[in-house]
Amino acid sequence: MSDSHHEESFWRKYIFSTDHKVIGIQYGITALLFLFLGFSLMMVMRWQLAYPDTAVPIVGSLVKWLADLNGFASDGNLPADLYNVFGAMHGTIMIFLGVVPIIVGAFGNYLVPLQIGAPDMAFPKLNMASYWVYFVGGVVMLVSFFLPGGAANSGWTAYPPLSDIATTGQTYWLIGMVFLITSSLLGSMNIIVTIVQLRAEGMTWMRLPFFVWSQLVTSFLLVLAFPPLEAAGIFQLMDRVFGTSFFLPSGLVIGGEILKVSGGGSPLLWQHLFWFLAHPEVYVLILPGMGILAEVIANNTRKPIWGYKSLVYSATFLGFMSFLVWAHHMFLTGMGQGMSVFFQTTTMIISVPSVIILTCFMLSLWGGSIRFTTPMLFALGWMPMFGIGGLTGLPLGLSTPDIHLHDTYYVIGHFHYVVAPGTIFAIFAGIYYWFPKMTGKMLNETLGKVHFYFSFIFMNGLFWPMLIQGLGGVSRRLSDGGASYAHAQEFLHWNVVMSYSAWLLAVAQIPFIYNLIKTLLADKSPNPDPNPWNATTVEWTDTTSPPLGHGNFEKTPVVHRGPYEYSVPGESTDFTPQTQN
Amino acid sequence: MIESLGSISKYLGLPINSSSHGHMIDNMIGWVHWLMILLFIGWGAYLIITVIKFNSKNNPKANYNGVQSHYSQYAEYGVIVFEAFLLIGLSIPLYSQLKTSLPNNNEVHHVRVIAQQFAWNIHYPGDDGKFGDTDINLVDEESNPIGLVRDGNGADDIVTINQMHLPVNQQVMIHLSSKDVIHSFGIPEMRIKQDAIPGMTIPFFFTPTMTTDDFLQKINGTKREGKGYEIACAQLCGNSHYRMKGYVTIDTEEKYNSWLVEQAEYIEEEEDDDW
Amino acid sequence: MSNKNLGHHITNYRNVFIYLLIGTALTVIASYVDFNVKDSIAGAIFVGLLIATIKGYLVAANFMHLNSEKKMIYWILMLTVFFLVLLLFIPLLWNLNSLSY
Amino acid sequence: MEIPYNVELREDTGLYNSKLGIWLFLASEIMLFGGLFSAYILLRTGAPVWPPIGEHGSIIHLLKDTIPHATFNTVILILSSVTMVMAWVALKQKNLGKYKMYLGTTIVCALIFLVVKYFEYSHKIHEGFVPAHDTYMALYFTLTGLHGLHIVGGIVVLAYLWGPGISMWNSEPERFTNRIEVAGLYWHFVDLVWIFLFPILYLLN
Repeated sequence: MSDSHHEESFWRKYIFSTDHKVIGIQYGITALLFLFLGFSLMMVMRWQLAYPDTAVPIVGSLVKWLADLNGFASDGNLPADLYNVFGAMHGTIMIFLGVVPIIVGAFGNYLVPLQIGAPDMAFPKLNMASYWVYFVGGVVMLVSFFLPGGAANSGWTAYPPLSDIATTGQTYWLIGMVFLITSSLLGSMNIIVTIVQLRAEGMTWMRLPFFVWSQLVTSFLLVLAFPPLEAAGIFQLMDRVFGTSFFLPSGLVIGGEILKVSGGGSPLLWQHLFWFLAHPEVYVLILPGMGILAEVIANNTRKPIWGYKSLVYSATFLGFMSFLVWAHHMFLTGMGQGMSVFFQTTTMIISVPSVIILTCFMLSLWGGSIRFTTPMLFALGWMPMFGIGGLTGLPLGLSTPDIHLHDTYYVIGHFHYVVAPGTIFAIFAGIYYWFPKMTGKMLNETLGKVHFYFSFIFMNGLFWPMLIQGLGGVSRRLSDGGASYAHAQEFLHWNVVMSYSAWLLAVAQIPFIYNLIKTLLADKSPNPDPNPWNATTVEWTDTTSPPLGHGNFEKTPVVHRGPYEYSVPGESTDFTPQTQN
Repeated sequence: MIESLGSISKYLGLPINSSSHGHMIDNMIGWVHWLMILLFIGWGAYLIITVIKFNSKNNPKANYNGVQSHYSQYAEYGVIVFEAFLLIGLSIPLYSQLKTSLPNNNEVHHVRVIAQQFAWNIHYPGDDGKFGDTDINLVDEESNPIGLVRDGNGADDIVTINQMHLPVNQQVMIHLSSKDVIHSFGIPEMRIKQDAIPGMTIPFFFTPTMTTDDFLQKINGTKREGKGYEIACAQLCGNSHYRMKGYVTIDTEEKYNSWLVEQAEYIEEEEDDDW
Repeated sequence: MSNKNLGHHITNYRNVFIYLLIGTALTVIASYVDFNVKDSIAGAIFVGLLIATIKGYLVAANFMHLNSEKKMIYWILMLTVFFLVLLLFIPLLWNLNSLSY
Repeated sequence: MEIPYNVELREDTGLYNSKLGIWLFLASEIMLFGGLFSAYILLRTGAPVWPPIGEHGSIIHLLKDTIPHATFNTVILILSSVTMVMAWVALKQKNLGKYKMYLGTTIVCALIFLVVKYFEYSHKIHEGFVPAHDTYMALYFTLTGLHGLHIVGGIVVLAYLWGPGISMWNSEPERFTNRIEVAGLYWHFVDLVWIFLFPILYLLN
């Protein structure tokens, strides 16, 4: 391909590209836009929670327009029906259209071939297909907002029978999910084959950067855990379109009318198949984040990551165990004794490798020479925040405390601490860290630090009160924030705190967006530093100058050492690239 | 000691406990939070120290080898032991106590609860102590929401909507089911919660220990003053999920019995209407 | 691969084809036989699935060359089969309560 | 730049890229059909009678009539698997004519399978046994339907490799042989799924 130097058309080069770097950036931009959309939905919801039934500021007319279109009554406020739509779509967009595409699709695509010294992904055309299938899935999801009755409104978990009898939006949701699942499967198979087959000479398994390991485990989770959800999605489509009863038991009476279906199905079947995916999915979100952390921490402490092998084994074990814990989401579905014992035991076991990973990261700081760059700040902020997320998982993973905490705001607080600071902070760290690789330009550090500190404060302002409300027993998914319930009265003022934090968190993203745009528009220095962070891994060395042009490497890389050889005694510089002989 | 250390739960903002088993769950929550607080303080202190000590200004040259001691391993073992204690020492035995120590059948009040969008139907067996049959073809949202067959065992059954009355200090067995979608039956003050799955009837039991009157006295002066026990729906069940609440009244036995008598009179009146 | 080797393959494929046809015939016949295990068709299910498993093995081992595949493929398939078994155990974990609302 | 190991085997794994890729894909397919089979077991063990009795009674008598069709289809699919693997052998023997004959037979078998399937479906639907009739019919149509979609996908791929795709034989014969092996692995898997669907849906009721 590169031999013939004919100019590729704009379409082939930037739109239907088969270059993993372009596809990675396409994924990144699309996913960032979806993250922004998911965030905006949440801001409108938070307004409704703090000030039920009052018009939303700024976007009130937009909310009213959408509500009218869907057939709900609204005076610029967020009606209960639309609240449920926003709730379901916030979860779906954030997880399936935002975080997974950015952390696997964008970071995985862009970095895995570079870090292992490969010319591209193993199947470039499949890679392009995976992006476009994702794109179509996203469009289907977006279109569903404008249907009568709105988009899916049965939560991102889509529990039947509610989802079986929901409005048309749910059908679009299922079709969209089938596309997203297909895209994930194509992408993750590609990543596995790339890592197994295309490692450069000398890049042995124990010389892989931890980020590559995390992508490998994640991809296996996607390949093996997503299909059962696809099966469940097909069943739900059959229920909705052909009137079957996979998830509908006999004798349902809905709104006073006997539901005219054959019955004989089971609502719990969906929950099993759903959580069989959705628990591993949690690790799909967090493992690549940990991978980014390892790269950033080693680079900014100027020393090897502590316990590389424990990290690798823990991540692998975590991936394996994540298939064995799914029913801890279902403790209160009338589960028998033995099952509850089994699933809370596996849940406690899976907490151990997570603790080991966190410990390795923290111990890596000891003896380092820490540079407080923006990526490192996000990494440092990640540690206590992910710590809170992990710790609050303990009472939920044990069935006895779960009786009180099940489906309360404690659950919301817990998994937002894991995926919001846990994953998003890692994504931010990654963006600041690899931006010079992608564009040849450094993002502004001062703006980056402003972005970090305010994000850190308001994330806590947003999620900490959820734990307080949860301990008070406030249920999740209440469109008035609990105002109807007696026991929630003492916790209602926290809604105001959280809502202000959410809106201020949005303000805190302005320096980031400004920074991105300003840097992109700025002139590039004619001779950008190919390795501005003085890093060791292959993507920074021997590459065609940043931003990467045609082909990845000037000379085929040969790897001679492990990934984190910083401050090696006796070396002249404090970093020894993997490709250095 | 298990009790006293667990009493940290007082400071966690849990609702006032009004059931006989609630303190056990509270203790458990307390114990877990001890572990969480200890670990978090440990991590936080370590993080602050390292960030200051190994700042590149204070420590310009990094140490290739880093930590050599085994303290972190001991800490990890400590966490594992603590978690094992939480699991084997507390959670598993407590859960089996809560779920399987079935009370003697004669002393238990059986109540059926049938959830629907968006109400709680409470079904009492009446004088004969036996629940009548139900038939979905008899369901009428106005007059017979659960489709009760009004003869045989069902003749004296009492059905209320969103009004659950229970006697204090007596074991109650609730048989929970749902007419349409998944709901979740929770009374936060009683530390009970159970998903209602259509097609299944799930039994669970508890013992209320505080009457509504006493409870209302206790919450005088707080923000929820005047608001007693409620059934809260915890599982998204549709657009009115947020206000799908039922009222729970815990009475002394006499008051409860007289309420039952009063309800039984309503049934007779209804039957008169039919004639 | 030498031609002689290929000849082996061809004989092998022909044999497997015949075994598969026999297996199919047996399955169909078995479905008409009354195994009479406590009034249920448990016996027929057992025999039917056993024959299906043998046939599946023949296809996988010979046509899909799993009898001489590389270690990496075996590892992936072992992992997959483990999780598959887990998935198939879901229904056994549950006692479906009889339906009465 | 060329992607390495498209044709030649990587030394430490002993594989070429698409071999690993197709097995990963099949792994995900195993989990997909695993989810379907899991639902089958759950719904079957949960049902008081199997197949359940619905509006039009039980399907059981109609099913007895279908057994010959389904048996015929089983044989056809097994035959197509054999011709598929023979097509690969023919390429190994560098005999393109034989390859076209064998692969053509595979495609024809697949088409026959679909035609029989069509008559089977329309017969059942005609008698009122639609997917919504009972959980057995729901499973029957979902499982065989999804399997049928796999057959359709297979036909598209095989037809491409029989027709326009064959040009690769002239430029990169080894890579083309690998393609046939990979396509064959997929096709055998579709056959393998049917081997299990046949008894559980048609025979053991």
